[in-house]
Amino acid sequence: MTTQTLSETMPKTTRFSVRTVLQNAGIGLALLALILFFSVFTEHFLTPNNITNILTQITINLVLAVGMTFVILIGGIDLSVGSVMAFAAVVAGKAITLPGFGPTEAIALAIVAATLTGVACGMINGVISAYWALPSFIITLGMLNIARGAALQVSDAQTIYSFPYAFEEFGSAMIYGVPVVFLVALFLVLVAWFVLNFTVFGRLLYGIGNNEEAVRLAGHSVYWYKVAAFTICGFTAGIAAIVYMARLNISSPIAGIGFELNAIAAVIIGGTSLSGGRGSVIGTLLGAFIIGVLANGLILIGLSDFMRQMITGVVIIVAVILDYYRAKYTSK
Amino acid sequence: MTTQTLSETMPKTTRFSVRTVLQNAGIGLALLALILFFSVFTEHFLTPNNITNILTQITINLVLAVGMTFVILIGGIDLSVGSVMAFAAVVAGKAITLPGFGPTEAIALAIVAATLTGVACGMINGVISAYWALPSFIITLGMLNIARGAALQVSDAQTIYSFPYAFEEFGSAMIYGVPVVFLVALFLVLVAWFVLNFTVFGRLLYGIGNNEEAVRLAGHSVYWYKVAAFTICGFTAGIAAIVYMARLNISSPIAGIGFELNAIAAVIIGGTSLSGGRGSVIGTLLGAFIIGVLANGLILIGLSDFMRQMITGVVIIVAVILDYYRAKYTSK
Amino acid sequence: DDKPVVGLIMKSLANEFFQNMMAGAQAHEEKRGDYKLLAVGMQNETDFESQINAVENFITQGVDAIVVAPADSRAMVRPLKKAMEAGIVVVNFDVALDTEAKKQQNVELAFVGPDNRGGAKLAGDALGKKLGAGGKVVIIEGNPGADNANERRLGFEDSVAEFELDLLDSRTAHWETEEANSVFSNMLTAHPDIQGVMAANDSMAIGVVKALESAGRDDIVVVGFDNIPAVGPMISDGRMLATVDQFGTDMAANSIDLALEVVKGGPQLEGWVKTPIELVTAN
Amino acid sequence: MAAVSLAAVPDPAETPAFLSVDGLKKHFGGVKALDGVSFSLLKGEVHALVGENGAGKSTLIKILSGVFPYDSGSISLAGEDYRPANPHVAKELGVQVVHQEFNLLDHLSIAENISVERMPTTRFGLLDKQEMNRRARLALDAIGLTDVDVKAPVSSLGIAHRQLVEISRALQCQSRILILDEPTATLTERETKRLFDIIASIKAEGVTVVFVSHHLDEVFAICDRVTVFRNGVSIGTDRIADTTPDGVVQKMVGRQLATTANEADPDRVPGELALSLDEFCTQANPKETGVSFDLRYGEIVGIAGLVGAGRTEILRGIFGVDPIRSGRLFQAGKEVHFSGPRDAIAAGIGFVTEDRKDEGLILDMPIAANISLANMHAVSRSGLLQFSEENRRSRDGGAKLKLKYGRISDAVSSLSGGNQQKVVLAKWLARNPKVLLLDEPTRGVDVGAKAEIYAILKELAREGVALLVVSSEMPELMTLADRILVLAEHEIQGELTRPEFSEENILKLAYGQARQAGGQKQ
Ligand SMILES: Nc1ncnc2c1ncn2[C@@H]1O[C@H](COP(=O)(O)OP(=O)(O)OP(=O)(O)O)[C@@H](O)[C@H]1O
Ligand SMILES: Nc1ncnc2c1ncn2[C@@H]1O[C@H](COP(=O)(O)OP(=O)(O)OP(=O)(O)O)[C@@H](O)[C@H]1O
Ligand SMILES: [Mg+2]
Ligand SMILES: [Mg+2]
Repeated sequence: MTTQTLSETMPKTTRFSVRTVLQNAGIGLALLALILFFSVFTEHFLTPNNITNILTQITINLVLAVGMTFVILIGGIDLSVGSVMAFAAVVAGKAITLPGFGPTEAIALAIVAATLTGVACGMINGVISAYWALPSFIITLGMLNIARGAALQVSDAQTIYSFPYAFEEFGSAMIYGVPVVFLVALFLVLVAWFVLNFTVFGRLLYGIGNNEEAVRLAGHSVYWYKVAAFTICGFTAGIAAIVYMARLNISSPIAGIGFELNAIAAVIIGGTSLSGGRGSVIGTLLGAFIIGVLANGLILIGLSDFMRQMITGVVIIVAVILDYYRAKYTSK
Repeated sequence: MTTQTLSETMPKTTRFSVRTVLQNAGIGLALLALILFFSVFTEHFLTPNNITNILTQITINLVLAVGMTFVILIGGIDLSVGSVMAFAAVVAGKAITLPGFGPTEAIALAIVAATLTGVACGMINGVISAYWALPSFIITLGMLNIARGAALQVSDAQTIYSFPYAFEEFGSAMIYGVPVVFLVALFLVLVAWFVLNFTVFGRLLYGIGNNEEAVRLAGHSVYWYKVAAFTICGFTAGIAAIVYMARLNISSPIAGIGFELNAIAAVIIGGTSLSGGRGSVIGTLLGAFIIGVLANGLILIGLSDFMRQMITGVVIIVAVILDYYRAKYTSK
Repeated sequence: DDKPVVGLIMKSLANEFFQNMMAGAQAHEEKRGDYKLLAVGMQNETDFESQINAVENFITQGVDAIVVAPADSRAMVRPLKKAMEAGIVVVNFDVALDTEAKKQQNVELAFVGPDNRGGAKLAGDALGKKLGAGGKVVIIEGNPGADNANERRLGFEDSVAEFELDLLDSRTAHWETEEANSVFSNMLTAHPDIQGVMAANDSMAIGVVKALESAGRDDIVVVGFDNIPAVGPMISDGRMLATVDQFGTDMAANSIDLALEVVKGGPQLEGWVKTPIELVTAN
Repeated sequence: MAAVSLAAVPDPAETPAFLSVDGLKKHFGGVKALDGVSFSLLKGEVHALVGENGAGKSTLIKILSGVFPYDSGSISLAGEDYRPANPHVAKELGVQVVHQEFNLLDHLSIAENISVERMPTTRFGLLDKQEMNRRARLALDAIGLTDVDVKAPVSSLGIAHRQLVEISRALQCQSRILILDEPTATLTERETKRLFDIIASIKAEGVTVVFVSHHLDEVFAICDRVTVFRNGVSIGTDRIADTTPDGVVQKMVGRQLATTANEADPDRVPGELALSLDEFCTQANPKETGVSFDLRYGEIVGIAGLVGAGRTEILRGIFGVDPIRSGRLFQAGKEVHFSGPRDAIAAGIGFVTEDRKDEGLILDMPIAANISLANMHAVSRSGLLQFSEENRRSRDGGAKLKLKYGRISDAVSSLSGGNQQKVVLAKWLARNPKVLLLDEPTRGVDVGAKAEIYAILKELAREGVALLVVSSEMPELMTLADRILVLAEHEIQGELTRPEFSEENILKLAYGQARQAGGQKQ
C-alpha cells in the first residue's frame, strides 16, 4: 500500500503526543462547552477568584485520579483511595501534633508519615491482587473497610487539629492566583504523563492492560509492574492526604468518603478504558476539570441541591456520549 | 488420550451442576467456616431468632445482587442500584399514600410504581451504554446522581411514611421462622438461576460476557440482550424498594447509599468475574450470606465498630484468597 | 451474673459526637458497675437498616433495655414497638421519634434529649443579634432527609424570621468539612455580600472558616453546632462567633440511668425529658 | 493430498452467477483495503480466494458477512442487491462464515459454542441441553473430533481443536454460501483431509463454498475456480483446470518466486549442545514419562505430530511458562531451571507462540511497540524510551519480513492476519536469540513471505542459532529441519533424518501410536 512510503518520509518525531491531544479533544470540547455555558449564564464564573476556587477544589480529586489512572490502565481499580487518604491524614495528623518537634520537623514528619501510609496500603492492595491474581475490585473494597476502620481506630474518631502555621500557609499559598497545591497536582500529572509515555515502565503498564499474557511471555515481571501501579495509587492517596490537611488544617477520619468514585469518574470521563490498556493522564486532567467546573458552576447558577445532583448525572453521561461522537469522527 | 476414555465412560448426565456446586464450594467453605466460628464464639448466633434476623438482613442486598449478577455477567456494572432503589421507594411511597385508595389497591399501585420506576431507570442505563457502547461504570454513575437527585426532589427530602397495615405485615411475616421477604429474594435467585442456565437468553448473556463480538458475529442482537440485563437489574432495584418499604415502613430518599458496593461485593465474592462471562447466581447467594453473616456475627461477638469494619475488610479479602486455592485445587 | 443488660444504639460512631457519647456511656458503665452495656453504631449516617437490625439483634439477645438515638425518626417506630412488646424498656434520646408516626403505630414513648431546633435557634439568634435586621446569611445544611439536619435548618429559619435576616442560599454539605469548604467557597463567589453563615455542625463550620481564610474575608460571621474540640480555638480567636453544646458525652449515660430506673420498676417515662443545651461563645 | 472428485465442475459460461461482486471498494482511514474487487460465485462451486497477506481477502469476507459496510461498488446475491447491515441479515440470506480469527466463547461449553447461532429449545421454549449436546456430538464426530467432551469449556482446547469447533459451528446451519477464511492454517493433515471430505459433501448438496488458504496444494485439491487478489484488487478468476500453482503464484506476487531448496545446507554443521532434555515432562502432560532429545547450535530440529500431540507443551515447558513436573533441562551442558519466561529469555531463548491473538500481540498498541516488547533494553536508555531508535529498528525488522503496514505507529490490530504473524516473528528476531523456539511460525503467512521467513530462519541457523520448530505443515518441516522428531500422545515416536523425510514417514509415526491406543479402547 502507498501509505507505507508515506510514513517512511515522515519526520522521525513521535506522533504519540499529537494523537493523545486529538484523543482528548472530545472531552476537551465538552469542557469548553461547559466553561462557555457557565461564563455566559453566571456572573462570577470567569473571575480570577472563582478560577482560584475551582483549581483548589479539584486538586484532591486530581491527585487521587492521577494514581487511579495507573491502576485503571493495567485493568485494575482501586476503591480504597478515599479511605486510605483518611487513614494517611490521621496518621500524619498524629505525627504532626507529636510534642517536642519544631514546626519544620513536624511538617516533614507528617509528609513522610502520610506518603508512607499511602504507599503501604497501595502496596498491600497490589501484592494481594497481583500475587493471587484476584480481582482488585474486591481486594480494594476490603482495603476500603480496613483503612477506614484503622483511621477511626487510630484517631478514636476525633478530628485532629492545630497544625503548625507554616502548614496552613502552604495550603493556602498562591502563585499569581494559582494555588500551590494545584501546582503540586499539575506536577504529578506531568510526571505521570512523562512516565506513561516515555519510559519502558509506562509502556509496559499499557501493555499489561492490553494483554498481560503477551507481556509475561516477553519476559517481563508482570507481578512487579502491577504492584508498582497500585503502590503509585497509594502514594497519590498519601499526597492527597497532605493536601487535605494543608487545606483544611484538620485530619478527619471520615474524610474522603466516596472520593474513589469521583477519582474513577475523572479517569473514565477522561477517556481511559476501564478494561485497561487505553487512555491518558491528560484525559484524566480534563476529566477532573469537568467534574470540578460542573460542581462549581451549578452552584453559581443557583440550582437547588437536588436539581444540581440530577444535572451532574446528566452532564456526565452527555460528556461521554459527546466523546463517542468525537472518537467516531476522528477515527475516520 | 487418557482423558478421552474417562469422558467416554462417564454417564451422560450433565456434569454442569456438579461442577457448579464445586465451583461454589470454596466460597461455601468460607461461609461454613464463618458460621462455625460464630457458633462457637458467640452465644446467640445459631438461635432461631438470630437466623431469622440474618435472613431478613441480607434480603435487600440479595435482591439487588441478583440483578447485579446479570449485569456483571455481560461484563457491565451498575452503580446506580442504591439510588434507583431510593427513587423507586419514594415514587412508590407517594403512590401508596395517595388518598382515595383502599389498602389493597394502594399496595398494588405501590408495587407497580416501584417496579416500573426501577425498570425505567435500568432500561435507560442499558440503552445508553449499549447503543453508544459506552462504559456502564460511568453511565450508571450518572444515573446514581440522577436517581438520587430525583428521589430527593420528588420527596422534598422528607421521609414518606404511614403505609397500609397489610404492607407492614408482609414485611414482617414469617413462614416457619423464615421471613417472607427472604423467600421472595430466594425465589428471585431460583428464577435467575433457571433463566441463566436453562434458557437461550441466559446462555447468550454468558456468551456476551465472554466475547461480545463473537455473539454479534453469530447473528444475535447484542444490543437487546444488554438492555435486557440492565433492565433486569433495574427491576430488582424496584423489588428491593418494595422490600425496603415493607420492612422499614418508610420511604426515605436517602436510603440505599453505598448499597451498590455491597451488591457488587456479593456477586464477586460469589465467584462471578467482573470482566463477565463467568459466574453463577448461586455464588451470589453465598456471597450475600457471607456479607450478612459477617455483619451479624461481628456485632454479636461484641467487637467495637472500628475493629468490626477492619475485620470485615480482612474477611472479604481472605474469602477470595481461599476461593483462589479452592479453584486451584479443584481444577486439578 | 444477672446484671441488667442495656443495649445502646447510636448513629455512626465515625461521627465524633457519637463516639464521645459512647465513651461517656462506657465510663458510666464502669462507674456504676451494676449493668452491662452493649453498644452498636451504624456504618454511616443513612444506614437506617443497621439500626433496625440492631434492635432485632437486641430482642434476640433478650436485653433489658434499649437506649436508642434514632437515625430516622419514622423508620424506627415499628421495630421499637416490637421491642416494647417483647417487654424491653425502650428509651429514645438525641432525636425524637416522629409524633405522627408514633400515633399511627400506637406507641407511647418518651423522649430524652435536647431541642435541636431550639439549639439551632440559639446559634441563629446569636448571629441575628450580631448582624441585625437585613443581615445577609446562608445556611450550610446537614444530610438532606436526616431529622437533626431538618430540625437545625428549621431552627436557623426561625432565627431568620425573627431577626428579619435575608437568607440568600441554603445548601447541603452532607456534614462534611471538605465539601463544606468547596460548597461555601462557591456560595461566596455567587454571593460576595454574605455577612453570616449558619453551619449545621462544627465539622462544616471548620470548612467554612477555612474557605473564609483562603478568600481573605474576616468580615463574615460563622456559627456552628456541636462544640467539638477543634472549634474551641476558632471561637476564642473570633473566627467563629458561637456554637451550641448539647453535652453529648453525658446524654447517653443520662438516658441509661433513666432506663435502668424503669427496669428496676420505676414509673414509665413520659413526654419530653429535656436535656440541657448551651450557647458557647468567646466569653 | 487426496484429491476430491472434481466431477461436477459447473461451467461458468452456462450457469448464471449466484453472487457477483463488482468494483467493490473499502477503506480504513488512509488504508485502501479493497480497491476494486470484482468476481462471481457459481452455485455449488468451491471457489478459492488467494493472495498475499494483506491483499484484502478477509476484508472482502467481512463485507460479505455483514461485519463491515462497503464504500462503493455493488454486490448482488441471487439477482438481488446485497448490502447486509449486520451478520444477522447475512445469515438470514444464507451466508455463513468461519472467520480467520477465532470467535469463541471461552468459558462456555463446546456444545454451546457450536449451537450459539440457534440454540435448540424444548416445547416450552427452554434450552434443550440434551439436544444441543447431541448435535454437538454429531458435528464433532463428523469432523473427526471424537475424543473431545462436548460439555468441556472451549478454554480447555488447543488452538487446532478450537478451529474445528468454529468449523463445526458454521456447518450447523443450512447455508447457501459457506465462507472459510484460512480454516486449515492451524490444522494438521488428518483434520484437513476430513474438512475436505465435508466440503465435498456439502458441495454435492449445492452449497457454494469460498475457501481461503495460503496452501496452493489445498486450493488445487478441492477448488473449482480461483480468484487472485493483489493489493486490494482482484487480478482475475481462473478455472483450476486451466491453471497451475506457479501461474497462480505469479499472479499473486506479480513475479516469479524462487523456490526454496528442500536440501541440506552444506555450509552448516551443527555445533555445541544448545539444549538437552532428559525425560522432560510438564505438569500438563498426562503421561508419566517425559521426552528426551538434544538440540545443537546451528541446527534446526522440527517437531511433527497431530493436533494435541503435546508439541506446544514441550516448548512452553522449556520456556518456563508451564511448571515442570519431572525431568531435567540442560543448556550448554549445565542443568537449568527457568522459573518463568524472564529466566529463559535471559538465557538467550526466544519463543514464537502459536496463538498470536492471546499470547503474542498487544493488539491495540503500535507495531513498533510490539516489535520491541521483548527487547526493551535495546530501545531505551536508563528506562527512557528512545522512539527514533525503536522506530528505526522496527522498520528494519518489519522490512526484513516484508511486513505490510501503514505506519509503524499504527495499532497491530489494523494489520492483516499474516502480517500480524510477522510482527510476532519480528519481535523475537529483534532479540537475536541463541535458541529460538517456534510454534507454528508461519500460520497464515502467504507463500511469498513464507519463503522469506524460511530463508531468514536458515540464515539464523547458519549464524549458529539453535532452532526448534513445531509445525503442522509437513512441507514446512521438511524444508526447514535437519531432523524431525515425531510426537504422538506426548511421547517421541521416532526421529527422521533428512534422507528419511517424507510425508508418509512422518504420518506413519504420528498415527502409529494413536491407532494402537484406539485399538486398545475397543
Ligand atoms: N480494522 C482495520 N483497520 C485498519 N486497517 C485494516 C483493518 N482490517 C484490515 N485492514 C487492512 O486492510 C488490508 C487488507 O487486510 P485483510 O485482512 O483483508 O488481508 P488478507 O488478504 O485477509 O490477509 P491475510 O492473508 O494476512 O489474512 C490490510 O492492509 C490491513 O492492514
Ligand atoms: N489450557 C489447556 N487446558 C486444558 N487442556 C489443554 C490446554 N492446552 C492444551 N490442552 C490439551 O493438551 C493436549 C496437548 O496440547 P498441545 O497444545 O501441547 O498440543 P499440540 O501438539 O501443540 O497441538 P495443537 O495443534 O493443539 O497446538 C491437547 O489435548 C490439548 O487440547
Ligand atoms: Mg485474512
Ligand atoms: Mg500446538
